[in-house]
Amino acid sequence: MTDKPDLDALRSEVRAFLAAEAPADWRDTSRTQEDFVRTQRDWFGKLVKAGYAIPHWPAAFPGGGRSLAEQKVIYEELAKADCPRLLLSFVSTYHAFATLHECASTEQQERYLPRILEGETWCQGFSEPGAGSDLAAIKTRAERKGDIYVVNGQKVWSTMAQFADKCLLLVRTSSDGPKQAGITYLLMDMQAPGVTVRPIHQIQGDEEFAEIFLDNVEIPVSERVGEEGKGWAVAQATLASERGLTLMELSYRMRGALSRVAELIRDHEHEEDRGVLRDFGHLVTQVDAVCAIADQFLDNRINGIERVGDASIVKNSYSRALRAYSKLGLRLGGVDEQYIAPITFGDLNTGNWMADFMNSYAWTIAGGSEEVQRNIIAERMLDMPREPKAWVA
Amino acid sequence: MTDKPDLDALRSEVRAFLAAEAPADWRDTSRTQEDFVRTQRDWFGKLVKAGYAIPHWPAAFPGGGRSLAEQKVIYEELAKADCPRLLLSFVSTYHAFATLHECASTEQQERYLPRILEGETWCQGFSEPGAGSDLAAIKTRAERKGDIYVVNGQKVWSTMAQFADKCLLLVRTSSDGPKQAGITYLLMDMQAPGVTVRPIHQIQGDEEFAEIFLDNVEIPVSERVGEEGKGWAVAQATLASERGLTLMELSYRMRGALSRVAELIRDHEHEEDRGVLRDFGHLVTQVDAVCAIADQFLDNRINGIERVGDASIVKNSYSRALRAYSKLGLRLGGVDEQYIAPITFGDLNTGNWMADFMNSYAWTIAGGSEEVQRNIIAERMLDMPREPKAWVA
Amino acid sequence: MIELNELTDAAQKAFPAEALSPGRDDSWRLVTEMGWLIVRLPEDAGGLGLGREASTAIHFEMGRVLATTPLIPAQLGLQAVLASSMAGRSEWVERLAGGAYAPLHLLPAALEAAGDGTLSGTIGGVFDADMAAAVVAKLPGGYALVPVNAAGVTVHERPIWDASRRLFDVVLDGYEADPALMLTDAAGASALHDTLACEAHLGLAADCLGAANAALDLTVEYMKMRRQFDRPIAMFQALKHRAADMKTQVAVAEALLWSGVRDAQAPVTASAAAKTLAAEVFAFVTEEAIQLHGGIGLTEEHPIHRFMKRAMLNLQLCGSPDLWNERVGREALALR
Amino acid sequence: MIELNELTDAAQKAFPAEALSPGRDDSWRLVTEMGWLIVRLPEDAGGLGLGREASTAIHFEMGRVLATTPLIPAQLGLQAVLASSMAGRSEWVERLAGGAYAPLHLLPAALEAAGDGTLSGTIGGVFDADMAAAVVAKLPGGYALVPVNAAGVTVHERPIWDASRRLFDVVLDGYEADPALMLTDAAGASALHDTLACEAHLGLAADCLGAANAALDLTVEYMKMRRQFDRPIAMFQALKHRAADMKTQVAVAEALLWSGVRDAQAPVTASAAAKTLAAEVFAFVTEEAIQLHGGIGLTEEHPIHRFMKRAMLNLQLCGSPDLWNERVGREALALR
Repeated sequence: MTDKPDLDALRSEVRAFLAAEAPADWRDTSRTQEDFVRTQRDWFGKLVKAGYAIPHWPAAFPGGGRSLAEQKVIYEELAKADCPRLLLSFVSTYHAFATLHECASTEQQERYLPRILEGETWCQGFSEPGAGSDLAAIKTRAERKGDIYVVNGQKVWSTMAQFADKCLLLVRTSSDGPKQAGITYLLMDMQAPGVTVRPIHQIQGDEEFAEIFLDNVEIPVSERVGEEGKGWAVAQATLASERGLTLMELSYRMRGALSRVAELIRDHEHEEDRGVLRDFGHLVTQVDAVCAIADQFLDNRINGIERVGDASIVKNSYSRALRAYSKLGLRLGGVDEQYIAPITFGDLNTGNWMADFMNSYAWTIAGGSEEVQRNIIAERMLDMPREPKAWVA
Repeated sequence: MTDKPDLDALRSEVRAFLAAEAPADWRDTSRTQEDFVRTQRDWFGKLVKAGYAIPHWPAAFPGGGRSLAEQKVIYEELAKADCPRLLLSFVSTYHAFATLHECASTEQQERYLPRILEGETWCQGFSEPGAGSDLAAIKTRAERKGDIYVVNGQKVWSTMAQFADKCLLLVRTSSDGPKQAGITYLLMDMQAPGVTVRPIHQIQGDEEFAEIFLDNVEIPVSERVGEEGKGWAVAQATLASERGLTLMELSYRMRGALSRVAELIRDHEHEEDRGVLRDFGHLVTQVDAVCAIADQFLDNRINGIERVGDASIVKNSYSRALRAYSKLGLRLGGVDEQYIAPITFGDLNTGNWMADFMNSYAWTIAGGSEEVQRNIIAERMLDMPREPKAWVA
Repeated sequence: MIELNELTDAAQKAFPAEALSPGRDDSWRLVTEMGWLIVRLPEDAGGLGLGREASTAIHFEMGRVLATTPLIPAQLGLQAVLASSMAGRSEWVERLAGGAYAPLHLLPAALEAAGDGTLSGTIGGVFDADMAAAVVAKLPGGYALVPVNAAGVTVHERPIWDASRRLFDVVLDGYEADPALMLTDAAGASALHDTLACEAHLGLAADCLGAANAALDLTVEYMKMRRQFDRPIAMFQALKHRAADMKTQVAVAEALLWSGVRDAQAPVTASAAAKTLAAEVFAFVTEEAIQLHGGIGLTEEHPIHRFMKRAMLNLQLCGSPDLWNERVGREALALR
Repeated sequence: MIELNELTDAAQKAFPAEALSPGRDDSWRLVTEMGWLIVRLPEDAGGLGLGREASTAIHFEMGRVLATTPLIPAQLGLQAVLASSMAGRSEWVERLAGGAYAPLHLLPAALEAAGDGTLSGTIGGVFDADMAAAVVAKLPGGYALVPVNAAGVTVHERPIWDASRRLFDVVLDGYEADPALMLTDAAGASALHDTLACEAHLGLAADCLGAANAALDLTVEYMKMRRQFDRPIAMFQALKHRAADMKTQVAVAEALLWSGVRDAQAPVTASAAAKTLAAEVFAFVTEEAIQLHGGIGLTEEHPIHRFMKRAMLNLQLCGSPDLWNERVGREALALR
């Protein structure tokens, strides 16, 4: 499939830049948190400078104003070159940007957007221990006292909150009426007194997420986005900020990483094992199909087409393929994979298949679990009825 | 595993009988319905005469009074010898027997039990088009007029009703109160005016089941089992009549039929295809495990142990293995299996894998679907809460 | 894109979803009239000159109604004749474009040549050979048109479970191949095979996915209508989730199909992979559909089983999943 | 049967379900005191003289608490010594019965003999070699006790994901095998291997299923407690049905295990099949368990991941499912 000429030119440009600038050894230099953070900051800085970090921002920003088709080209090339994923700046450039751009005051935009390009990082304070799939059930309370909100509560699963400067925070300002109606959206300084961050020890040894404890944290009312009690709508803008680029990027990365499975097959001399060849062939097809649907999702968006549920299909098929990919590696690798190997922070293709397998759960659980996506597909694409109201014992 | 000596003796006896009397060519002589019925009647007659047809009946009947352990031995040997299954007389000797024995009047018992041994066959009129998994939702109405009930309605999925002399019939005599409370249990003559039987054309070409249409059928009140409105409890006795023997028999038959898969592997020269060998080995283990749990279920019953849900586990694991067995055959057989081959009435191991595959659905759908069994296991073994009440739009 | 929508609309009008497996002979006249036999034939050869997307869209709609017309083998037979340098080529092209039927048979036939050069053996599994003028089959000397009314040729139907289609054995007994009807020589046979195999895979994949969509629609509709335990079964989450998975798999297989259709450079393994996934998904969807229909799905009177039977045959056509998954794996291993 | 219940009760008291993976050294003392090292040792050799059912019941309970004691290799090491005709047999039996540890290592070691007969190479994947007096390993001349403090023997831990157990490489560098410590000759090694491999498979299968039961219990408990959308997640039918399937698979694998335990004549493939199924079911249950726990299941603080990591290691021990499924299939093919 050939792109239009201007896209071809962009693709060549990006390739040339990556050939010259992409860090080849980033896996080895991201084994500790400190190294990871440094590698991430360096790489983000380079991309900002080259004009590829924020293609989706308005043209007023250097490197912004790119069409979705252009964004797709950039992400495809980043994936194919197996560069570091932009993990540390992702919430800043997508979630914080979209929220500020679409819902915040001009004053707020002018204060925060430029700082993101200078490397200020954001995290998202949405999920809580009792509010995962059911996000609207958040309990973190904010009480207004004059010009400030006093916030108490706890957030979990906040990506890289331990390194963040600012937080997109959902709080409850009222318990009356429907759950959604009492939610307010605040921008919180992570250095504020009363904020404690505790990294979550993940089962594969990573610490990609953190808990945030809020103990009488004071947030100026001027840091509110939208009106009090209207935070749920703002949160939708945050959540909708990234539609398909990440999954396309990750699908292409998985396709690239199939060479690791091929390596295992050769290392274990399975080249003539017809069962293994069939299973590998099946996986290759599955991954190709996920790349195709992630691609199609973006092409449709470029053409202004997006149906409710499309994103859920892309997510579930990606996570299913990622599970299959890591399970085949785990199986072919045999007992060797049971030994702990050094992993790379936040990497989905570490080369240690146990780690990759465990990582794959992040995709079936986080960001709307597989089960929640199935509900969306059934109810909103197939028009099936919702669950009955809860039965009260 | 060695049985007790008396069981060993019984086993030898049964084996000697089967070696002498079991029809070897029954598959070829059961290709049409007429032939099937004749083969079934002959074989049942032989077993009655030999004393192996009704081991579970009381000792007052010839061949009755056998312990469950003895019944198990008989069924194991019938399965291993690959004899015809007793399809035509099954409802009579199990369902009708248990209902009559446990719930009917002495007069009813004396009238009907001896006739079963002479070959009178029964069918079961329980399911209806709108009442499958939800049996208590039956709508067939019986109105009492003096000494008779006048019955109108429709039954489906009645096994071999087209050959039956009598019917175990569930009807609704009241629509007040809980659904279960308005159900009454009747014994119906299949020759009665107003009874029309229409065999169901099954997708694999079989006609094992029929619909029964009831148009002002008159049934004497003396043919009622139990009190009016108490039929639900009687129906439980009917449904509980056969606890595990059939599934054990069928599991052993499936184990025997694994030789058909081995044949396919040889015919298609897959003897050195490691993938196929693995899939075959996996199936062999799965079938062995189903035999083991069916065995264990009966051994537990012999020892007086049965937990709620045990039967559901046996059923779901059998049906899952049967599906896997027929799918592997279908896959290995290739395009040859897509041609229609003559099948044997009611046989699960026809040698035509498409037919076997389609037959396997009878076990995931009929007699309490896979999904209903899952509910039982979750709610009654794992003590999980029931579904919420229906949401009314 | 507008062309595709028009084709799809026309197909849905000509073959409405309500009428599954409409009569073969009427359908054949209809597809001939609508120009579907010549959809890929270049305009200068009297065809519509449309591309793969167009034929794929048509095969998709034909799958949706479980069509009885052998449109894929017919189109491929025509393409094989067109690609040849046979003397009577234009006459044959005209005949076939006008509604004569010469199905391409891709599988190698079990034929033996006698000392006098005559051929005996069976070309097994030819679609609708009873209505064929000739079969395009691979003889020892290359692809050739084998007229079914020639001396030494007989045709025998072999009933299949999939009642929407008909398969025949074309039996040769001392058949003398006509040199004028040779389409390729032995060397050219494999190039032709590869080109047309790609087309066959994509056509079949479209057939699978059109039918899978229809089977899913029927199932979802049934689940909303069928009530048990005082609610539509579509309200039971365990069943809803299964429907969602069916939808997901169909969508993913469709995406792979269309990316294959648009990539003219893709190797035969790529189109075979698209067909394999499509056929596996079609089979999965119909297996689930039977289960979700419950008892009614096991009866001949309800149409859902017809989808399942077509799915099981499609799995085997043009090479089984076992065969192609292995080849795809082998090729991927060689490349990575 | 009463004996089994008593053993199970005692085990559950000594190793309560709440305390997962209790300290290894304390546990070792406890299992020694309770006589579990000698459960299979005949009474005339000073043991409890119990059969396979007893050891299986114990391994089942050890699986349930993700025990850290290397009880299976210890019991098998003792059995290997007992089966030998080595001169110092009774002393070694006494030592091992009293709490010394000599794990059996079933896999062939990668060893090379030098010209002078000394051995070099690695015996990889030995459980808890740091607390061993010796390792029972297959040397070129047969099974032998290899004292870990002998000259030319060193021991290196290699960290594994499964934190409930510890694996070591026992490295030989010019090790001179002591003829007095040979348990078999080269010919006798394979008979011993087959006997003890059966035991190892059944022990591991029990470990898998004890742990699978515990993982299922934890999950069901969590599902009843965890609320989302105003109800316990156990009320969502899609999730309930998954729990029911977990329960079903565990029950079926248990039935196969116990039938294997009671069949003393069964070939090694039968016990390997029981282990393969048990390990696959254990893996399946823990994978589902993680998903059903949602986010909390991905954190180290919740114990469910420990079950998953043990499951993944168990899959590989004594031969992977790929290896054994193939052998089981090959043997079944030869017999049918």
